[in-house]
Amino acid sequence: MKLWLYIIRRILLIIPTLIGLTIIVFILIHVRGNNLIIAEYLNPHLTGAARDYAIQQLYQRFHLNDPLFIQYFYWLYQVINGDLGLTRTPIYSGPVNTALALFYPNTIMLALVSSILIWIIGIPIGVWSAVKRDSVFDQSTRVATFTLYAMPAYMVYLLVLIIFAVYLKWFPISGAVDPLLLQGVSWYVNGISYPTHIIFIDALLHGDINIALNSIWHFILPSLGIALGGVAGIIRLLRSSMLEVLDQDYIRMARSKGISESEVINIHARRNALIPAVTSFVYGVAGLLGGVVVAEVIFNIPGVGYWTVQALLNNDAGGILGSTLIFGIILVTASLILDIIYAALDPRVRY
Amino acid sequence: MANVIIAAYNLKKYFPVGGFLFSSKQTIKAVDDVSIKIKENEVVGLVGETGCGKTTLGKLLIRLIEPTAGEIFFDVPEEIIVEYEEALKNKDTKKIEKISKRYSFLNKKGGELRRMRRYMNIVFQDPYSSLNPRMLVKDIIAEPIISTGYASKKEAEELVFKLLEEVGLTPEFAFRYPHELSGGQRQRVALARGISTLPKFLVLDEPTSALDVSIQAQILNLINEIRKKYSITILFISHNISVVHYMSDRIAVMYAGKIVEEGYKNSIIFDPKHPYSKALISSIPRPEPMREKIIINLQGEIPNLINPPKGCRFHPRCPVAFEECGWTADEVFQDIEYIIMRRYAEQFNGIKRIYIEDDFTISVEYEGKNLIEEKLKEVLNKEKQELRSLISIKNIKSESTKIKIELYKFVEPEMYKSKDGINVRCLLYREKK
Amino acid sequence: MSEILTINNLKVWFHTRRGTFKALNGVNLNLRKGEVLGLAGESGSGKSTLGLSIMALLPSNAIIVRGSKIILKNRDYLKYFELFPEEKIDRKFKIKKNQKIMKHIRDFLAKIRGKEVSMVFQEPMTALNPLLQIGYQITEALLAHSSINLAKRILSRINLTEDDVREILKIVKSSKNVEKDLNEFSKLKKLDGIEDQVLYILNRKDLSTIRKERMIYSLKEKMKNPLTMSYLKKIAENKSIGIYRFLNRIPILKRYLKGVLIKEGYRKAIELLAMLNIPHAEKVVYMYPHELSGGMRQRVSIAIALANNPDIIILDEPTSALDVIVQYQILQLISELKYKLNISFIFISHDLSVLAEVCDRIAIMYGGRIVEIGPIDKIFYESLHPYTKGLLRAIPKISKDIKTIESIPGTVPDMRNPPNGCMFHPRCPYVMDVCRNKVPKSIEYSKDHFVECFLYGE
Amino acid sequence: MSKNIGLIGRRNYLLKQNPRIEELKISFKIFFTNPTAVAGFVITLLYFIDIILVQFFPSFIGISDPNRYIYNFNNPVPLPPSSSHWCGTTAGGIDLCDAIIKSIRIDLIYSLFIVIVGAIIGLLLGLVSGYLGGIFDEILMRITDIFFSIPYLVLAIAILFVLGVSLENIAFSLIIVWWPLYARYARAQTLSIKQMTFIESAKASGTRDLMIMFKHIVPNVLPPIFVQISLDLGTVVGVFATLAFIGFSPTANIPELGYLTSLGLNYISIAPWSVIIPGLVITVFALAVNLMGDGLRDVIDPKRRSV
Repeated sequence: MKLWLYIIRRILLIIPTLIGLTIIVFILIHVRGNNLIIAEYLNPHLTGAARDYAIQQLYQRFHLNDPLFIQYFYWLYQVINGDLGLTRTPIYSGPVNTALALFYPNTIMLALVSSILIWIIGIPIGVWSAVKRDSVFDQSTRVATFTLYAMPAYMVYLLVLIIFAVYLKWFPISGAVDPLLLQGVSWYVNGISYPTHIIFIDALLHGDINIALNSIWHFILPSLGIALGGVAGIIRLLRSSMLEVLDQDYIRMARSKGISESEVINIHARRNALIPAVTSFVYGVAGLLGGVVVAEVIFNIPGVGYWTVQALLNNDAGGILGSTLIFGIILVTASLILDIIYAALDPRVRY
Repeated sequence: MANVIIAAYNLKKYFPVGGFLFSSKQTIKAVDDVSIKIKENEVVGLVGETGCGKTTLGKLLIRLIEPTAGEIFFDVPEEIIVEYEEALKNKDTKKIEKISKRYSFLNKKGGELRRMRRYMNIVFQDPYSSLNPRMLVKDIIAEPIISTGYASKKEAEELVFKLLEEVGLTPEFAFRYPHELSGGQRQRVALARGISTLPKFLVLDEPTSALDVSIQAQILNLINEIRKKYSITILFISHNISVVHYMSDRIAVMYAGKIVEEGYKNSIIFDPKHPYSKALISSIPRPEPMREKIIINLQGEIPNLINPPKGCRFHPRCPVAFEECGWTADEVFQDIEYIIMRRYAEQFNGIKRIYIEDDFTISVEYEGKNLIEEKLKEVLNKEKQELRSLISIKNIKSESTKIKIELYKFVEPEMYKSKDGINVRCLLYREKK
Repeated sequence: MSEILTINNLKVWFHTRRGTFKALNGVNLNLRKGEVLGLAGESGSGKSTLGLSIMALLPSNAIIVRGSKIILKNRDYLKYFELFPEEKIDRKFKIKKNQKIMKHIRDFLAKIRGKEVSMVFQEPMTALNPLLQIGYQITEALLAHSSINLAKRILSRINLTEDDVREILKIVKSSKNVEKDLNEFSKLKKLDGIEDQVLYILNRKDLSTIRKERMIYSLKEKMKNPLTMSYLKKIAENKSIGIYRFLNRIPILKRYLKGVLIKEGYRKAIELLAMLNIPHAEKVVYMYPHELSGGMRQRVSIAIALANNPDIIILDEPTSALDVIVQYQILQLISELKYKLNISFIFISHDLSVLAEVCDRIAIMYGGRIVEIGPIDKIFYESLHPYTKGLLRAIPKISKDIKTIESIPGTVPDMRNPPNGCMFHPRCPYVMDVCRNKVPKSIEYSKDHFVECFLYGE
Repeated sequence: MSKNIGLIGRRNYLLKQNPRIEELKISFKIFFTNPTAVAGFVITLLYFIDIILVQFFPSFIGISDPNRYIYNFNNPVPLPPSSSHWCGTTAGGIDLCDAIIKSIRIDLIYSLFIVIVGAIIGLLLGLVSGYLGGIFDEILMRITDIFFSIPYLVLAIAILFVLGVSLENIAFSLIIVWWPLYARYARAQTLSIKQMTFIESAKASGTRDLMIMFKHIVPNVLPPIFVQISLDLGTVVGVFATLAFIGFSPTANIPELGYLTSLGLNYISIAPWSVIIPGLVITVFALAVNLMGDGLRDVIDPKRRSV
């Protein structure tokens, strides 16, 4: 019961953050003046009076003559109704919401798979290196995590790419799925797969195992890269919190009961050590999403990050707006989920 | 007769509790309606369990935290205090305001307050966190001297060496950092800092609790020496009653935010009046293995100070609590429900529900026409010894299909004077009318 | 009186960056059956290290020096290990090898820990795992050593027949010594474990007699599924559980197999908590430590220590973090348990007054040695060692004519660089030349009263 | 009598040793007995020597134009390391060794600038809001919350979009992204120091609020912040390079390591050295700074000092 109360409270606390998020996005778009917005909607072939008239119309449509904060509310109304404007980038031109529907599945997949990988790799290594403190395993883990931690994100991805794709040729170099396989596929139109927009799931829905496997094959390398980029921090944190936990009185108490050492670690120590790791992973997710952007650029995956960079290079306000908003929402949701996991792990929070 | 150095009246400190989204109106009543007077050259001991508000009271007295309500006079002429008390008794608000405006310690602000701080100080329990790790001992000791304007920076340096000698440390300690000192040495430094401006009033908050027995003895004797030499008035806060008894002239016992008993130390230790003090003092461990023990065992736990019990705060645990001690329907309800629904469930088959009507009435609804009323009376009478709360039942009335249980109204206890000069907050000691 | 634990010449040192910390320097001690032995001393005297050494819970940088003996019920555990001799512990000391030895000792003694010796720690706030239910933390101790008993308890309920119940009720109603008769009954009918459950119901204060009888009737339980039944039987007969060990790893099956034992553990935990006067024990087992007060948590710790009926319980400052009233309740509880259960206690405390309330004998520790040990009245009224005398004079006593307390000058020795000869000589008012060079031997001054000081003896 | 002893004692002590210098000596000793920290320190030093040389004595190390890369369109395809090109060349025939030596300067100077400015802003706001509490604190926390609700790289890209892509603007956007981190950190530190009893004793001694801030809180908050800065420098260099890596089109021609790496991206399968070597240069620097920071953390740890 108390857990539910906590979750509701936590969800309510998101609202001010979301409002702040929209304010920031709004400010960012409007700092450069109205020209960018107009440029997106204006028919470039118009000239003279017709052009002036069209601009006038746009001014009225977007209430650009009103004070900024009133514009904000009009804009917010639009956003809530799902109208995010237009985007013009080499990879996609059209309404922003369609672009989002097109791009977000890849991004979510990448973020999700890599965060799961981070925990799958991070927990055993972090716990084990604390338990076997100062052993060869621990020392080499520390060297490896230190190096990984120091590497800029793009360097990790490039190394993964060079080792696994260029030299070993286990995985493809770039893309989300092999385009040759998609030729003539009925549910894949203009770079968008239907109905869920996630190629892997759509392929399964249409019974095309080949494409599904191929898409997984394409996703392994970028996810692994992002996971490696983020796992170092988790391992370091888990190791230190595990060392701290192993020093606690309740661990000594557990040992004094005569239970086996593996039970002491698995039941008593690990869960306690995970708590600080989970709370600090909120910051980790922010870094990880940044990593997703870079990875999408390097591995040429059509996701929100790739679109963002294209928007930056092509001076496209719609792309920046849409991607900032969606990344903000992803991050806020992720921190909400992490908080709930935290509350589920720790009975003290629910109080 | 000695002058009163500090007098506090009806002090209250309510700490707000953080709540959902916007802070709720709930408060922790850490100190609730406490009055205390300390005379010049006196050592008053303040004892009580963890969380009873004794440290908060100590901090309130020297205005380290601001009280929610109440009045403090620091070092004012005797007549004013007499006058003020008179006014309090007669509820003469005009006069109270007039005196407060002129003399109240709470009205002092800014520079004036800072200058007054020279006459009072506090020494804390934990010698590890009470000294700034990045300051030299000499700067730590000199800080109050300079801040209160007691002496100039130059004079302060000289004073520091004198103070170090006073607390039994050699001059070279002046140039050490706190982390180079042992616990006992740190507490000596803290003491030197406490007396550096020759204060009139010193609060010692558990000054020896973190120390070993042999070191504790050293520090206690040092405190005694210093206070005699400089005639300092001391409020000695501790949970260790033997130490308080050794150090002080008078003792005040606190329970759940209130002073429940206060008086000359031997009267309190050897003949406590309040049932709580009796229990507390009987459970002090003593280094006399073969002594006879009279133990008063207390049930239950320290109450939650967000919603403290009504009336006397001790009544739910009190072995001698009677009708008017503060019982309310919700307390009695729990016990009646326990008796009817669990303990004697098979005897009370027809009962539909039990509920609280108002603060002093509980209703029991039943079906059919069995002799529930008589049975209930009998059972409740039988259980009175075990379940103290049942004593507050005034009468049991039958109304068609329900039984109404009425309770006595409670009386808020005040400080009553007992024969040997002890002030007790317990209804047992109020004058009979 | 029979001695249950003997410690001979125990030396425990710690390897640290700044030199060897000599925590224990030749401790000799014996503990008798059913007594409470107090262990007093200031911080750094080694009293906690002594407790941890008996439990084999020393940290990994600890070194047990060759020649140390810990004899528990006539078995010398340390003799199986190749310990380092004193002279080899120097700068070039091989810490890694010693860590391995310490780990062996720790693992080797896991089977006695919690079963024959158990321990209660000082801080009730931190000694319980904040993430696990109280019931589970007690159950865990039971599962580690007494899963046989748990299985027997379940089986006894399943095997209970109507006639048995009637007989039990007859015993309950008519017998003069219910406990003894019930024990005999359960042995006779091979219903091990039923007697505790019946006694628990009988001792409950919140039920009327009729309800108690009804509860005894409802003890009878239905047969469980065949897999669980055979698992329980195997455990109850102490046979190897073979394939079940593997089955217990499968999540769903685990709930059926081990889950049955855990559930029984909770039942037993409720009985234990009720024995320690914890109100609403059946609710408390489902609570988490932060929901309990300090005194309650300490009772839970004691319940964990008691779970497997150990011979010895080591109490490491169990009341130092508690308020006086709660402290007294805990002390009372310990005295009660001593009479009820015939367990030996080692009570470690810095506070002599606390020890005076519960102990039969007291040992005074200083500088990693026991400087004086004797019956409680001898220690308090006829103390011999200058340190004991000093300690007693330093405690403020409650009496109408207040005597000034006297402190012991100086501070506790730095155990990385302990003084030669008697550890106490730099602070001793009666210091002689011999004290500075030679370590005094233990002398039996009067019966049972030993002292290590040159002032006594020849 | 007592005064005399005091004076003599003090004079002797002041002559023999100044406690603050003693304390510093211990700090140095702790730092320099840690080999990895020293290694980190030495490598960091080497990088900074490189900056000074490129800035003031470019000809001394044989660099003709420190502000742009020199193309060699005779050989636009990257060449592997050889005696004439020690690190090989990258796209456009740029000599990698020469390019790296030039580029380190830009990365380090900008990162240092970002960290220091961000830390100053964050420290000031964090200290004040932590100490004052109340409504100011509440507002600051909500603002930082909003900043933390967007992944920092995405926020930096959005700010870059507003300002236009250039090195200065990358630095500027990173300052905007980074200060809330320091504000949070400084606030948390301030709050934990504020709870210590020595703050209460200072209040009881009549010390003014401002004095408490500067004499008690700041000296205790600064050391961990310094450690944090030194640790962050490594991260910021990486993020700065990342932004340059994705933000500039391939014709920008600026001597910067992230951009230099991006030049080799198209040749990754035939000339991996053209991306690995510039990336390693950043990695080594970040590693060195991290090792140094860890050493510094040991220095300020009171556990390492107590007797």
